[in-house]
Amino acid sequence: MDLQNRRIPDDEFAKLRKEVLAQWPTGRDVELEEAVAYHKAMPEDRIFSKKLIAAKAAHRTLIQPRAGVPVIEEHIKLMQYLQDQGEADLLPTTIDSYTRQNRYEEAENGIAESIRLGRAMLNGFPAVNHGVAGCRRIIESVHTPIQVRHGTPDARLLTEIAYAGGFTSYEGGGISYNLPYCKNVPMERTIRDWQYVDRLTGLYEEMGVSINREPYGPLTGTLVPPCISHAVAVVEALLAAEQGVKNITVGYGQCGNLVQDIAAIRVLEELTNEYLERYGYGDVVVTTVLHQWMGGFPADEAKAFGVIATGSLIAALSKATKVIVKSPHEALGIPTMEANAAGLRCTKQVVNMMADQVFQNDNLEQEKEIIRQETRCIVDKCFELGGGDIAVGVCRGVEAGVLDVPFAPCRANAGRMLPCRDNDGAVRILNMGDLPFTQDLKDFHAAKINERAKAEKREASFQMVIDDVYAISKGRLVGRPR
Amino acid sequence: MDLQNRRIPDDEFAKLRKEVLAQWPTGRDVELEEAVAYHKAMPEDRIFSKKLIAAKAAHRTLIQPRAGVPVIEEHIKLMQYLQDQGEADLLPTTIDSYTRQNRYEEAENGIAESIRLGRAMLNGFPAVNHGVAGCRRIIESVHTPIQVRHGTPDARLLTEIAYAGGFTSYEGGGISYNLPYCKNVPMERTIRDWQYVDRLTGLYEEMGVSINREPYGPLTGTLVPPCISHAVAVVEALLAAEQGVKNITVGYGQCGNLVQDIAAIRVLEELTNEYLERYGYGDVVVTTVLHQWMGGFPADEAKAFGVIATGSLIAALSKATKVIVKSPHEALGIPTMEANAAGLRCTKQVVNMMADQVFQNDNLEQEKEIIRQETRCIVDKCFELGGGDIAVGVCRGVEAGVLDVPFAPCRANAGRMLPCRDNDGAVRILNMGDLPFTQDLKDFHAAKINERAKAEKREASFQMVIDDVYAISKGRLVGRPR
Amino acid sequence: MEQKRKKVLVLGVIGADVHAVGNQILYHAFTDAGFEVINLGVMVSQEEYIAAAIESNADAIVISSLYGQGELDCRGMREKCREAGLGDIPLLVGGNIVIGKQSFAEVEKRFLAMGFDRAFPPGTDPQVTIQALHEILDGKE
Amino acid sequence: MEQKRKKVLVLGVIGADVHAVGNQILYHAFTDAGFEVINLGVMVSQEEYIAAAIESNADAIVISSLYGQGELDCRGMREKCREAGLGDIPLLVGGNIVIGKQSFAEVEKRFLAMGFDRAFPPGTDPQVTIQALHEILDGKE
Ligand code: B12
Ligand code: B12
Repeated sequence: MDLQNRRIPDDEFAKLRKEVLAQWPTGRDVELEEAVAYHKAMPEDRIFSKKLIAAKAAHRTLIQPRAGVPVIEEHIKLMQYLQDQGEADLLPTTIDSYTRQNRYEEAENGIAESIRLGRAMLNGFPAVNHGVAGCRRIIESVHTPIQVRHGTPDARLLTEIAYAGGFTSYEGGGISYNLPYCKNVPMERTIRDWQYVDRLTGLYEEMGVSINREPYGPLTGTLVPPCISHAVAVVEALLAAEQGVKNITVGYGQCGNLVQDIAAIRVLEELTNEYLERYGYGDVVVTTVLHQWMGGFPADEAKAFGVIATGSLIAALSKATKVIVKSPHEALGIPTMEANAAGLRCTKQVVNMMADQVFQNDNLEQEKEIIRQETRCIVDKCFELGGGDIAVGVCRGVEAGVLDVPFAPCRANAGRMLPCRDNDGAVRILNMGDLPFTQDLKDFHAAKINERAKAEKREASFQMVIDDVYAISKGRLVGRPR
Repeated sequence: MDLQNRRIPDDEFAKLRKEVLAQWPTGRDVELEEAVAYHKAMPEDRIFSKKLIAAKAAHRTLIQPRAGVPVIEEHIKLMQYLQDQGEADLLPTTIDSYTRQNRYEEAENGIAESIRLGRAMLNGFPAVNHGVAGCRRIIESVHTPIQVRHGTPDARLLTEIAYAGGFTSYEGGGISYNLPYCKNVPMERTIRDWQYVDRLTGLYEEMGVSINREPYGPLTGTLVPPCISHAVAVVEALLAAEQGVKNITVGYGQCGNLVQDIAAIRVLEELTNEYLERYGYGDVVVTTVLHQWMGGFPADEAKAFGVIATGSLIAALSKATKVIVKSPHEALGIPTMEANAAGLRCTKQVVNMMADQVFQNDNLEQEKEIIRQETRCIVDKCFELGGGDIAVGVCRGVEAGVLDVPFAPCRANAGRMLPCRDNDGAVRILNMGDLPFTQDLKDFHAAKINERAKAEKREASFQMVIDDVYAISKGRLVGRPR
Repeated sequence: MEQKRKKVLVLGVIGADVHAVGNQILYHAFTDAGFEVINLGVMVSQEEYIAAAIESNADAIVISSLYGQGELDCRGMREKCREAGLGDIPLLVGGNIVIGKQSFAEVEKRFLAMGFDRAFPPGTDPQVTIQALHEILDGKE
Repeated sequence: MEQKRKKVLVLGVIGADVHAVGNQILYHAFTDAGFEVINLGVMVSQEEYIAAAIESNADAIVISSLYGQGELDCRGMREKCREAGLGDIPLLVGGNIVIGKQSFAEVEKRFLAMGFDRAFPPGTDPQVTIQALHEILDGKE
């Protein structure tokens, strides 16, 4: 493969860019210089990277929902409501699933049908179809920074339009928007397409506009052990930094055990900085995001509030820079704006009540060390497989099952590793698959799972995994036999 | 005073009892032997003490609401709903405020008006007016143990009727149902009247029926430092044990700082056992209850869920035997049964998610030691003031401000001590008043509050206290200047 | 310059209600705002308010009720004031004055019909209360 | 004794939907329950379901849709089945099949009108699903 982790040369990028902007008519409206000027004229309170840096300095946790509807006017209403009634510190614009698959014709149909039926028929905001001017209407309707959140393997055109449209933060990455979001896209392709996104971000950066980039942390959201998502975050941060990105938020989805979760967020920031520095990108600002529980939610709204609150608590105690918030409608469907705002206000209350507190635990240091070692095993093995090139290495690593995401739909993913909870509810690894762990680490996991198996008087098996998948939606953390 | 901490002699008790049962016509229906037989025939799932003992052994936290309405049929509906839709492990019957003041005529009017207007005009269930048969209808309508919860200085008749009516647990005590609930009742009188309650409980115990007794932990619910409520709990446990009570639940109201709260619950059980053993009551079973935040709540329901969830988390992590649950309507008024059940389900989710987790650290040990020392200072000083008799000692202690409850309405209370939060949100003491603390303890509090004053660049003053009173209802823990 | 007479308020929590925190804070806030406050504390009967108002020649009676039974406790208060010769002395009531979450418009109607001048919903800020007192009393110079 | 032929199900998640967890669990549960399952995984087009059903001579097609756009994705499925000669092959759909929290009675009506035999609300338990399959298929012996 001719993939490499190196900055895309200007001429090559220019050639690619022409093709990308031609993919859909709205691409024509993108003009880099004009867009940069637009960003520079933007009031400071709408700039994502600045708000993150301030929060990090103040050790505060900002709150941000997920939200997006197909029709512009409705989307503006939604953004304003979440800002004013939800007390959101940061806003999202979630993109619909047709756009994510570059199916712009179907998205166009979805907009038309949504208008005709008077209810949303798409699960998000089709930013490409709405184009630069449409995006700017959104940006100008609030006084809060807005991020594009999606799950798009080839997001090049979307990025062009989003950036020109005034969005100041952008989620995704070549691994994190492949394995959980694709069925049959090769890793090489998504890595390459996201190098484009990062290079575009780098270009804005070089022209004086710092756009925040966020590798997508939670992956499949279902029993993902911290080391897996951390390895992805570190690699995507390295790939982004190489293309000139300077403001990166690394993320992690709440697993449910307090100590493991708080350890995970703290180590995530530390490791990302460590690798960035080691590979010569010491000038990148790293912040963190905790995603409230990303797996199956309880259908009952009161119970959902309970889950939301535990995630909020973890975010604040771990001093995550921001927390992505769920709603009490999570198990049922895309939330109304009222339900979404309720999730935000619940989160705000808990985050504020925990903001001044310091969490310590005897096990916290041990847990941090475990996550550190595991993550280093994976990342370093990827470097090794790539002969020192992490872009190549991560593709080979995924193929080899060295980096293996549980429940991922993508064929590129090995799917041999099997996670389950230990007796304290921390996510451990039941089947190692081909994870490149040391014997010590393997023994640690085996012992932890054994402890649970004994307590439950049953063998550790796939049934245990299934029980854990359902557990939180059924009102508990560990899927004990009934 | 001729008050003494010693078991009320049988003949004296019999004389008192005759007077008590004559206070209201329904007293006539109380017959001890028959009542004991009724209890003995009761299915096991309705017996409070048994369910507590089982939960304690299994390290599980049971959930219990507050609830009571004036009309029997409505109250039955409420109990069944909270049991079935609220997943309550334990049920309450909260008594109205006229009954608490022995104003049975007014309670009678309240029942009549409630029926006439078709809505509750009393804030609880007037058990005395409904009498033994009325109570038994409640008990028999569910398969969950029910406790009487109130705030009655002279609860003797209420206790007689409640016990004969089949309730298997009873809240209150001579200190905890005086200082927060009275305006002008002498301590000697409430101590004596609660000796009666405890003696009656002892009688049932001797006849083979173990009724759970619960000193009321949270007092005024507003910035009460753990040592104050712990001292009350220990003293009331001692007083109860002397009268023959064998199953006691000591309580504490969430203050908001995780470490302080968890430390408080753990020390509460430890200290109660310590004093009970030291004074010769080693055979008492002690369990604990955490009350979710008892001060002013946020009016917004989503935020209220946030507060409810933090309390649930503390209860589970501290391994409290049960948790008393608030509802999302807390700031507004007595909750509908739906809102009450929602609070319960939110609690259940969090309690279950935290049940398997272990919280342990160095700060916790330090905090525990502080609470231990403080509480011992107060309790031991009361013993000293009473010349070894704690019934006498606690009355003198309250008078002297050695035991001083913040914001208490009762004239018997000194009201010289002033609490406020430290920089981490733990409740500390700003003005010592006459608390009998060692110089080390005083210095500790002063240093903690100083730290906050510095951080906020203002003097510690009554304004800080006011800010703290409002803080949680305004969405934060520490009342920082704006 | 002549010192202006401070307006006098009688303050207390009515009935069998022992909620003391708000009462202590209102006392503090009203005093700070320049009122003279006769604070009767908690568990105040109608007769006690009236006696205190007569004795202090009060400009208004501020009644708190938190515990839900306010509707029963407040019945007949206006009539008693009239009988005692206090006539139309402003009567304000606030706190959580009825049982449960009810439409406040409805609740207000009920209390106004009972002869109260103003009724306030749960969580009314002391500043709002003080504002209302000025509105009512400053017209009456 | 002759081995009874196992009932054959075609399973998959329709449209641009990548929710894979429920699909993997359903595969496991259906197989355990004695069905032969052709699992097409996520992001399955109407044509793929139909081709697989023809090839495997399937007894039913079980469609999952989680991401909200199921209503658009499912339109015309029955017509395509008929055109392909699958006629009235049982079509079941479940998951979170529309956008947001809607009255399920309404939603069901819409999908039945589109030619589905059964539509299921969010969080339907695998056991319920299996029960429904037996009801539909066991009649058709
Ligand atoms: C603390 C508290 C207690 C403490 C009180 C300690 C004490 N002695 O002071 C304890 C635990 C003992 C207690 C007991 C009871 N309580 Co209580 N308590 C509360 C709670 C949580 C906070 C009250 C508080 O201190 N707030 C802080 C202060 C600063 O605010 P405030 O009291 O609201 O006062 C402010 C405003 O209301 C306003 N205001 C007050 N008066 C007036 C008057 C006017 C004219 C105006 C304009 C404004 C105004 O200004 C004040 C200052 O800002 C409230 C619920 C809540 N608000 O979150 C329930 C609450 C008031 N309690 C309630 C009840 C029912 C009880 C009990 C019957 C027990 C029960 N069922 O569980 C007993 C009653 C005892 C009795 N006989 O009175 C109910 C009342 C229900 C209703 N109205 O429908 C409430 C609303 C809780 C609930 N949702 O069920 N309680
Ligand atoms: C995990 C998850 C994800 C993961 C999926 C990882 C992966 N590749 O599998 C990630 C994070 C990647 C993700 C992405 C998205 N998600 Co998602 N996701 C969830 C979540 C939290 C859990 C799903 C899950 O795994 N549940 C556990 C399994 C066991 O249950 P299940 O999937 O429901 O399946 C069971 C039943 O439904 C039933 N069933 C399934 N099919 C059928 C068929 C029949 C016939 C029958 C009878 C039963 C049946 O049986 C299954 C086994 O028990 C749900 C919300 C929830 N349920 O809590 C949202 C949810 C499904 N996602 C949603 C959305 C919108 C998205 C996104 C568009 C992102 C966004 N807007 O934020 C993208 C879409 C990507 C795409 N193109 O598909 C929405 C759908 C909204 C709607 N319908 O109105 C949900 C409901 C969340 C919400 N409330 O907004 N998601």
